[in-house]
Amino acid sequence: MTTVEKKHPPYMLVWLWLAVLTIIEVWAAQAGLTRRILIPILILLAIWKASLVAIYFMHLKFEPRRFLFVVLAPLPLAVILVVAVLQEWGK
Amino acid sequence: MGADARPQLRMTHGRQVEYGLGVYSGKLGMWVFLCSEVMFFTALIGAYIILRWGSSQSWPDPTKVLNITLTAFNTFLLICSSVSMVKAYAAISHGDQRGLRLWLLATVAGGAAFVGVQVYEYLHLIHDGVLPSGFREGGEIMEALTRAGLPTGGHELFGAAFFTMTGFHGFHVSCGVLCMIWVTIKAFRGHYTQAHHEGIEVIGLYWHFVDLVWIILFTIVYLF
Amino acid sequence: MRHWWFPENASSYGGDLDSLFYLILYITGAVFIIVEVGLLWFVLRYRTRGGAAAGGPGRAKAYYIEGSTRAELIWTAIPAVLVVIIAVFSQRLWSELKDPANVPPDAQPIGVMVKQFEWQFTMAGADGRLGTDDDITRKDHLTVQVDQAYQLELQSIDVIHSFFVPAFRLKQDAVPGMTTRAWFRATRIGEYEVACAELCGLGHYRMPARLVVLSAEDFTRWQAAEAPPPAGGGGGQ
Amino acid sequence: MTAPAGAAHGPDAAHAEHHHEPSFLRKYVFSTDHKVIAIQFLFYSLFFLLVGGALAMLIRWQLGFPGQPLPGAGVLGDEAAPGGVIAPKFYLSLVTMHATYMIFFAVMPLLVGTFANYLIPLKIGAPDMAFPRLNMWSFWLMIPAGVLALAGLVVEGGSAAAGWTAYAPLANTPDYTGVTTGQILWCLSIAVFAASSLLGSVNYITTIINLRAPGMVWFRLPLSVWALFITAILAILAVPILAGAVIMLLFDQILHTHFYLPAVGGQPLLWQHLFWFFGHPEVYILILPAMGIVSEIIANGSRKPIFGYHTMVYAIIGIAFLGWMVWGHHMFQSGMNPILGTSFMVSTVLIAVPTAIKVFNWMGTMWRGRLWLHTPMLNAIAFVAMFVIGGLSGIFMASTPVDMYIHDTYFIVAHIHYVLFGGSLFAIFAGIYFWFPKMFGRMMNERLGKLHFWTTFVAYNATFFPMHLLGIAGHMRRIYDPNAYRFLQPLQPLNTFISVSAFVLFAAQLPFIVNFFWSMFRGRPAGMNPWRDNGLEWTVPSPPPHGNFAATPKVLHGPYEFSHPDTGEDFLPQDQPLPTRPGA
Repeated sequence: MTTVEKKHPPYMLVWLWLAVLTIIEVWAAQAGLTRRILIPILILLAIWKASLVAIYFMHLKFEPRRFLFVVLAPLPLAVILVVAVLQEWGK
Repeated sequence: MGADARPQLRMTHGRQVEYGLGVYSGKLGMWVFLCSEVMFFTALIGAYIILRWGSSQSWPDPTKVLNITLTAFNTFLLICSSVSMVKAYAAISHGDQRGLRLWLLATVAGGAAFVGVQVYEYLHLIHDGVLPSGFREGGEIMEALTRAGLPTGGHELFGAAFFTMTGFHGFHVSCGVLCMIWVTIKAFRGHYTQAHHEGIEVIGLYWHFVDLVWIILFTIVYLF
Repeated sequence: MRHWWFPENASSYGGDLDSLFYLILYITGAVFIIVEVGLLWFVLRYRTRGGAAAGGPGRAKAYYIEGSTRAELIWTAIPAVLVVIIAVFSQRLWSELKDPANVPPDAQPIGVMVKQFEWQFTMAGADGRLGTDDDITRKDHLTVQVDQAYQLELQSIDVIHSFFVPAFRLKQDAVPGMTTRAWFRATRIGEYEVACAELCGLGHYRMPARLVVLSAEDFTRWQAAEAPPPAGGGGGQ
Repeated sequence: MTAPAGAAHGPDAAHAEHHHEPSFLRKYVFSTDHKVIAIQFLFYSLFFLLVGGALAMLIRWQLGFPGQPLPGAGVLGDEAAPGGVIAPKFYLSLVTMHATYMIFFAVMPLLVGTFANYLIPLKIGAPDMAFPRLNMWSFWLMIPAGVLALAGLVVEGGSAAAGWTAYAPLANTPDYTGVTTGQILWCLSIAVFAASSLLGSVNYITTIINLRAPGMVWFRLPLSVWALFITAILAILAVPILAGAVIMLLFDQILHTHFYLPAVGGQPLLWQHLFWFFGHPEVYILILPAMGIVSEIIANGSRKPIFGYHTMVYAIIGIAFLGWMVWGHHMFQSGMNPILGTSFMVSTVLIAVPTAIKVFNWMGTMWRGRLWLHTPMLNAIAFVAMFVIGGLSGIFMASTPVDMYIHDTYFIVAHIHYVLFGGSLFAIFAGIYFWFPKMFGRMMNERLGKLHFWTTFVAYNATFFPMHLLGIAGHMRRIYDPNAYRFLQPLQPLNTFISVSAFVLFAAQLPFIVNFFWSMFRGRPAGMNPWRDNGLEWTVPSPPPHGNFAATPKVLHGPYEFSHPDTGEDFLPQDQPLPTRPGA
């Protein structure tokens, strides 16, 4: 498969970002913030790190846009399942 | 897991970029498999979220029960292993066989170390009395929680959910390490060249996915 | 034939449920007839004798049509309208049956404790409240007053059972770890059978209970006779 | 997307010199040829269809003649059938394993194993699946899954006895059913089955997306390939949820975790939600391929283009998409939040619309056609006729209050069997009669085929239509002896009639079995295109050689150009050009 020379994102920079974000997460978890602030922060940090890995390390940045449809297909289903079942008792 | 080497399939491979989503079969197949893995972990993590926040059951505070600093280091270890995987892929795409082998060895080492730390953490927890069926009476954890006056209610489910999710993630990492060893052996035999190295990218996708799941697991299970 | 169709209705909302059933029966029955008769007519009208040789060169060909959006719009709109009608009528009855706000205010509570293969009913005594001394507890036997609303509070000790009274068109699962509620108002005096509808183990097929509906006087006479002695005695067995 | 310059469109030179003859083992047992794997799936699932059917006969004997000894039942041993009379626990195992074998080991492997494996590469013009070795593994994982499922019948304590839905506290606490190893074996077999199903679906999706022949753009794909593609996506996203839920059920039994045990905070409803979140896409996995097969065969039998090809594709996608938002209609009376009940009722009722579109489009296809009533066509028409009854009876359950009465009664059992037997199985029979000549190179006997069809059709309706009446009379599901309830005693004649018709139905399968094995060796040799169809699989010899196409076919038009005004024949294979109109 004669692929054109693949552009490589700055892996080391992404690695640094991931390390920093992990340290912030652990610090925030133990800094005794109230749960109402802590949980959104941690979720945001987790999503940020996860998308960093997905976009740069898994090369989603270089894939055709249509391919994202395949990648993101399961997410809405996961949300539907968890939200619907939480309705059950989450009153 | 590399692309199939049968001659006529390679002929059709050349043509397929034109029709599909512009992604060769090996990568597309791996991404479809990763979608099913996302749904598998949805079932496990979804059940954890529902059991923890769905019912009125109180939940022991994970930061007190689990060793955060050790797992933070473990998360960092897995991120490094993910980076070394990507470096391996970058190396072979530039044709650097030696770089590929070194980075692959680093990835295997990182993955194996992660599983090792995970096993150590399990043994430590079980010794302290955190079991899939709940906290053992008189175990180290129960004493610590009662001494600190923290609620020990709802501990029956904590062990079950914790061990199931992290256990299956560990199982996926171990499978990844075994496949990585096989890929490394093939790399040492010069199987991958600058023109044909789909196998590295496909195993890399799996490895980054396992790292991605751990990032979510680490946050939800250990830090909340 | 009486037994091979609905058991005679004996509850207040049973009639509404039956009429909703008949509404759906007529709608689906019409569609059923259209499709089956249409299929039969097409088969008889358009079949060819020659079988394998039917399609040879020069023979008459079928009508070459890729489709017609007009026809498709028709048989999209009509089913859509029909199902919306069914949904609206169903929702009206569903909220009447299940919405906690629509439970009749005069409903008296009945505690139902289900365990593998028997029902235990705790009927509120004369004071109409559970947990008081005059409660009457019976195994596999429930006595209620006609035209009086009752709210069942279903609990299960072991597995999931389902409280099913065909004559009242009433069914509600009893889930261990939860209290599920359902209300009914008997409208016909008589004796009815309670069944378990959710698979609950080996004895699932043999856990009937008797539900007796008495007139007002008989009920008060029964209640007085059955009430436990007021000095805090245990419930008569 | 411009074609890369280097790709050779001419005959695949590399393919020609691929001539070394693989050993018997490589060619037939551990073969990576999608056609051989499809035929392995065919024999595997027909075996389980027979076993499932036999269990159904035992169930019907107990319901038709409660408590009477079954002649020859002594072989079942004293624990299962003391003195030939089926014991209550064995009855529950029969009910559970009948459903498990039929759904997971008969209908699904037939539709998603046999037909997907056989048809996809041939119909899209590919030499084989994208990952042939993975494809081989998807069959060979089914062997341990099948063995684990069958082992339950012989293991001490009997096989799983909590229904194929294995509701939570009953299934994960051994002392409630008295079954220990049986339920564990059931969970393991479902987990291994899930792995095999995932490997298959990954293969189908990648092959359909990437290995289509030049010219086979998305809207020239035959409807059967469309249906199998959407089914593979449903399987990829739904089966892992079942795997996760079953693993938690397994841990509840062996590691004493408490996921579904309410005593310590576990949630029985969690199992129902997870199971039915998988369960409803699962029933669409069981019906969509059948719809695809029927679309092919009705178009072929009517010698007429399918009515509204694009609408049919959008209807399949619509059904699959809505299929994810309806699972709660299995739980209306289960203590689920009534507000959720309303939303699930609305989404369930909406699914009737795309289904109605498909049924009327099939009728539109037959309208003004020149019907060639060969056996596959008869079975396909029976599919439409019976599936309509199943679909319409589904609307009774979608209406939440009516479901309050008919939930867990024989009305539901009637609905299941009208969509699964009347639907999927008639489509499977149609598919086997239709593609048997391509698989084995010989035609199945038409007279035996028609005999099998008419006897099955009559016996099938005699068996399952009265179940609607049982359901309306309040007859509950899964009960060992209906006479324990006084209000069910008058229904016994109906039950006996159903049982006798069921025995006739089982016997009616004999002509098919004889026809199937006899024609394999002694049937009339079938040429390349016995049904005069347009699909690419009919442009290669039957059975097709390894690698399918000598030269990669070039697809020039859609698959349903029947009775085109300007062609001599009334069919036009996809690789032959459309005649240009003289004056156009």
